[in-house]
Amino acid sequence: MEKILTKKALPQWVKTLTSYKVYFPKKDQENRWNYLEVGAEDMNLDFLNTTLPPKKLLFPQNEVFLEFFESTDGNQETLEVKEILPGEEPTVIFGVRPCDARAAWLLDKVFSGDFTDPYYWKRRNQTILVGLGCDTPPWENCFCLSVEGSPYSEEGLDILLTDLGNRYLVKSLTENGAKLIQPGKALFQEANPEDQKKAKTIQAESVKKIKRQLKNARGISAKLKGMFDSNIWDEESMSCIRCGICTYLCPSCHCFDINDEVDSTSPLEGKRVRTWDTCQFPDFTMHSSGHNPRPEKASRLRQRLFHKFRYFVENYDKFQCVGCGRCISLCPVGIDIIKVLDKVNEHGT
Amino acid sequence: MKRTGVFICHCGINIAGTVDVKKVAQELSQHPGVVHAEDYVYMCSDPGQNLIIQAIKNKKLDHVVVACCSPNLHETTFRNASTAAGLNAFRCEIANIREQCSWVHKDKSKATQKATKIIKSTVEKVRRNESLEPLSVPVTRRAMVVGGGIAGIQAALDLANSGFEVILVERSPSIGGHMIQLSETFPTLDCSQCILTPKMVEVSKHPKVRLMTYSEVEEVSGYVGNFKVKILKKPTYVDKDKCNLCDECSIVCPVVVPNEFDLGLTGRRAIYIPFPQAIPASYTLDIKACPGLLPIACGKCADVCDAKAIDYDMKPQVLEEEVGAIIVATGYDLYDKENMAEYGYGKIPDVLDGLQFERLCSASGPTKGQILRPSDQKEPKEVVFIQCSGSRDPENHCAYCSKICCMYTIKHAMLYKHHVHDGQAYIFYIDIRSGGKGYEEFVQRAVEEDGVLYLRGKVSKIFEENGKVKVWGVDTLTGKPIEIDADMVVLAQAMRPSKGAQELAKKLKLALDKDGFLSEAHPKLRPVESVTSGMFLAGAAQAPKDIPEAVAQASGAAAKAITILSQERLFHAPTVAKVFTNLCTGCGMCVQVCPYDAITLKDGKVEINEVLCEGCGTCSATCLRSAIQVKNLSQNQVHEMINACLGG
Amino acid sequence: MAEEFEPKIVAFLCKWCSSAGSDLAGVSRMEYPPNVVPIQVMCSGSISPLYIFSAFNKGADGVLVSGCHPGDCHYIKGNLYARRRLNLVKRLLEYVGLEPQRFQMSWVSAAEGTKYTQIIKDFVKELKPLGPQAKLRRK
Amino acid sequence: MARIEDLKEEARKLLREGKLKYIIGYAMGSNGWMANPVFIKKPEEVDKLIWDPTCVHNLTRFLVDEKRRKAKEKQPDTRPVGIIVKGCDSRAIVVLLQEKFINRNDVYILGVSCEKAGVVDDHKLVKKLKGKKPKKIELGDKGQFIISTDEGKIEFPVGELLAERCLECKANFPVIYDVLSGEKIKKTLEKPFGSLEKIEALSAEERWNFWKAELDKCIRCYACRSVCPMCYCDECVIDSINMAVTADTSAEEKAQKIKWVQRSPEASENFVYHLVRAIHLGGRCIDCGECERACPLDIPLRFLNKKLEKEAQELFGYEVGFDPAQPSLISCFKDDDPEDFIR
Repeated sequence: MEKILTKKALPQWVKTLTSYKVYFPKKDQENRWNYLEVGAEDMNLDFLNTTLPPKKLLFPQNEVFLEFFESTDGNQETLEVKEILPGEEPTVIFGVRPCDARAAWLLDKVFSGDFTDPYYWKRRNQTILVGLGCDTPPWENCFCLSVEGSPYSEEGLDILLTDLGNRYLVKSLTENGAKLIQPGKALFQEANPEDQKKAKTIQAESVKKIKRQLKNARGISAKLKGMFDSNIWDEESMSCIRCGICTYLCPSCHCFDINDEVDSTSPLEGKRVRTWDTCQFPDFTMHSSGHNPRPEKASRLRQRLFHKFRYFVENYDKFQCVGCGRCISLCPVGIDIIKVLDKVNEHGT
Repeated sequence: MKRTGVFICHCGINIAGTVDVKKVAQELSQHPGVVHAEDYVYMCSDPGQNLIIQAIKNKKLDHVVVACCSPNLHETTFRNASTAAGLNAFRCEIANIREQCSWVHKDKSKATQKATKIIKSTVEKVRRNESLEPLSVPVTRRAMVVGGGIAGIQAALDLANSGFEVILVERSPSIGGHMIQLSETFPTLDCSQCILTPKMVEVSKHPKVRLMTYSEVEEVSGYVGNFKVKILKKPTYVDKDKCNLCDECSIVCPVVVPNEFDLGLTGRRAIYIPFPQAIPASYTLDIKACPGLLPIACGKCADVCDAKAIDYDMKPQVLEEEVGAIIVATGYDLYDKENMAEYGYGKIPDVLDGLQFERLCSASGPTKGQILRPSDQKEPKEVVFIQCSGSRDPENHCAYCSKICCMYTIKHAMLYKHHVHDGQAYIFYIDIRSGGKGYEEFVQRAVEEDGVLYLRGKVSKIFEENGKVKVWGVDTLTGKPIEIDADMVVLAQAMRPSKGAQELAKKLKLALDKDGFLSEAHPKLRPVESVTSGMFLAGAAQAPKDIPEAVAQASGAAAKAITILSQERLFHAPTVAKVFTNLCTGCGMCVQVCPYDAITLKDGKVEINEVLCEGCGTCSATCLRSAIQVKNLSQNQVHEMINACLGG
Repeated sequence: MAEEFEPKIVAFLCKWCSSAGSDLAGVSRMEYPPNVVPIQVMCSGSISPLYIFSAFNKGADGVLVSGCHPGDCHYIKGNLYARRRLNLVKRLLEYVGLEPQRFQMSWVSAAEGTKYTQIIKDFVKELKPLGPQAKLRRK
Repeated sequence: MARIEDLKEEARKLLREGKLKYIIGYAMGSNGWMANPVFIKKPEEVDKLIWDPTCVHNLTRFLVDEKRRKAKEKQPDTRPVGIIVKGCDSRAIVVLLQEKFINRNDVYILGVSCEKAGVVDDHKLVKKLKGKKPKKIELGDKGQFIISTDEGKIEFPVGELLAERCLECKANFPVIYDVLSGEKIKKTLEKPFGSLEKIEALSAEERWNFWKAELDKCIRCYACRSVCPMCYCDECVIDSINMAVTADTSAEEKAQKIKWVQRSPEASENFVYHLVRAIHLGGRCIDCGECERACPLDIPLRFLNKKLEKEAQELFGYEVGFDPAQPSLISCFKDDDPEDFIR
């Protein structure tokens, strides 16, 4: 079902969502956007895209699994362990870009399957994603089309908004979406055919505005097969500084590390915490023996691309890349995943 | 899991009075890794130590913490106990809950809490200690004594007589120091030269002693038991073996300069023998005074020397020696009269300082023992002695008491009366400090038998007026102003560290106190050790002293040196720095900060010389990557101690 | 009325001067507040900035570093390196907004039991009004 | 402003003669206007080299990689590496020499002088262009930046677009080099640390709130230390998990490693990380501003490092990165170092 909501009415709608924690993109003084809980004045969606994807709300950078305390009586030591699960906290995120929602949809696959991750799903199930289609690409490096996404893709979203100037075309995609509209339904009108037609044209136009393109994405995973030992990894990674930007800011990267963060060794007290980790850090695959199967940054860049364009495709028949372009725009030394993959296209067989 | 044992001492009520030792023991027994915790009234007692030994054996303890007094007191005791039970000494640590807890707090519950934290943090430290064995190094079994005064001579003799080789370094041409300048000594009034010269001869003839006069220490490196010293031997230009003391050279020498030995009361030639009994008995050519070494410049002395002892081509030599211990006995100098504005800046000829007056009294002195005033060689009838001249005067001069002035001034007054029976001696004093065997009696004797007149007060002004030295002062007892037309004034000048002592201290890395005297390691318990191990102090170099004290300290220093020299090998604390080579990037910052040059850079990584390292840890705080740390006080250990201190 | 706030203080004392000085305070039976837990190190020169950050991170309300007076350092000059290093640490901590009173450094000789006592008294007095240090403490 | 053409000929010659292993320089990035690091191995590639106000990177960072690479090689190629450095970058080389991390003959320094200008600050640029996309930035001869966009050329006075650190630059031409392009124009700074004033003026509480807000943003991607040429440690002290282990690292050595900081990006941990980094850069940071530029969340890290640079200068008269022979800030002292803060 498609409805119309005037931009003026948006804050009023949000006010009806009393039982939810509501996030909107907010701009800081350096023009960077970030999803925050905001006041009515900031409840608008005229934004580009956030530096940190909404991933941070579904798969937070640190997640406490459990807490432990040791108590000792003479030689008798007992270790108490308390599991911590995310609390009940229905959440709505407004202004999720389709690519980022698509990434969430990919994460769903990662955190389910043989093993279902209770921490992720607890959050995922109570979070509603209200998407905003991209009439113009938020970054100059957007390339969602090349990786089977689009400025108006719907995967992972509960609601998709299309900006019609002073109004939004509101398309509810899931039950959750419908549920969200309920409390403020008075504010919505039925969408008429002109509105839908206008939306169609806007969406068609937007596709043309995307400048960057990755050629032959599907072909790449086959080509990568033969390129494990290629020297292009050395060349392309020469300028890599082994920081975590490309992966930490990636909406679909999901590698993590689990540490016991000990607050006191005696009596033993601390938490077991999951934190983001990245294949770009030198210690990512460090063995306790000191051996590191990915000793230098070439192998780390290779791993990043292999994971996104080969292993993930083999496992899920999807790219683990949604073409948001963050890793290109934010890399301090301008490493460009599209350029690297073009090279793969050239060299690969 | 480590098996740590904790032993809490009551120290009678010293600890138990403010710390609930039972509760502490209870708490500690709950502490992870602690398998035994008990308290006892006196842990340092034999039964106490046995408790520890038994517990180590029965409970198979691998680490021990004794909570008691300061580690400075009983660390050794308890480490020995641990070793007796088969535990490495470094697996025992002391938690100081007396000096730093029970003695400084009143609130029992809070003191108990704090004691618990101190002990817990010590437990966390000790359980991370590694077993270490002391490092040992061979000892060079010879000593160097710097300074050839009475203290240096005594120390050298004691060492030599104990069978150790000694190098005695004296910067002036003869040994003897200031004592050889004195006429008589208090309180016995026996002749200074008569008692000193035999010792000078003994030391010079001693087979184990190598006398190096007219020499100075250039450089000292190395460490206790293994010092390397460079000694500069200045040329005397006279071959002392050839010289037959005929004195012809000095007779023909055209240059006359003030005679140091007589403190300028007489002159000497450029080529001279400091005094008749000088040792070595030989002439020295004072190059600063000599018109020039080339025969064309002068050369008279060489011409008249039948013994052909004079050698203008003699060059300075630098000798390198290895010694195991060093005794510093560089003595004192008197505070210059020139500093005494109120006493005429030392410009008035008949205002003398103590040492000059000694020379006047001395039979070998300029006046052959008669007391005559320098200005007109007349016998002074009224002599004023002024004590504390430059001493005990923080505003203008030296803050400290020079200690010996009271006594020698009395002696001077007495000697004066013995020479000039109808003369009058006045002594201005602040108060009389006559602590010492027979000293007080000596003072009484001066007053009763020799009618020395004591005036309590300070002299405000001294000036010359028609052939007299006018002395203005106040008698602070009567409050009356005093005016004396004296014939001579003798100033008991303050004692200062001898000139050049400071430079020497730098070369030896010795610390100086605020007055420039050499610092002892501990004012009470280690009065003859210096702060640098293997170096000892004797005589007035450390503080003003009279002869018996200087001699006593010299013997003490010798004995201390012998404790090192008598060893085959020396043992060095093994808690030294260690390098984590794989983290070291070879930036060399640690090399720069190490006070002992114990770290060296070798192909991109640093190395420790464990014998030179004193374990101060400055390197580890400097290293940006924690690649260098001190054994048994690693950053990890401190980290855990911090944790324990703040826990609860 | 709630119990008065008692600041937790970690004091790094060099073995040769300051720890000895604090021993002297004990021997002379001087009294000072029990808020300070001493950690004896060999030399103030061995105090890494990490120790200070870590102490605050672990919940110290105040940190004291005490060493020998310049010229008295048992290791000749360790305290002079400390003086420079810790000056920077102090400035940095103040710059990020930690109250200046929370990090202190002192010279206490083996003979200055009285001075040590006074320093602890003052330190505790100055910290009480500030309340607990929550800025760098790990919750 | 230096002209890259001056250097290209030299570069070609050196590569042709095989005198250099490769040259680290700047080339046009794939986004079409901003310079990026490039590694030139063949003489024919030299034409890629550019030099314009977007050459912000401090390339000396890559000397660290080079050293690591060399360490791994069986028969290391010991030829020097050519590197293009601005004034600030050259001071980084001085510090690396001072800390014996590299030898002078490991590098062939192609210096470029910023003369009266410097590099642009991309944030300032974005604000100025209000949505217009830059295509190219040049330095005009009237001390202005000329920015070409689709909508034509726009000019701004240099001062309005210069990176903050360039406004407080202490060396606008290389202090050490083998060849130099551009003039050595000394410029005087009346306020070398002016940018700090607005923070220093704040009360302790306000300063705390400022830094709290900034460091709360930190996601510990470590771009700041990764991009920093001074953060060349094989392992950072705050990473206790990846002890630079070797086959012969004993368990005890591994155990010696401490978790000074937990991995969770909580305020307290972020503070300790950034404090440790700041203090470790004291007397070493040469204010190339890379940490701040690289930070994806715009934490003003420069203000931390600049502060210590200021203290080093005002307290100890210590100037960073001009004399390879001087001892490091914390491995020396003066007898009269201030001690007013000591009781």
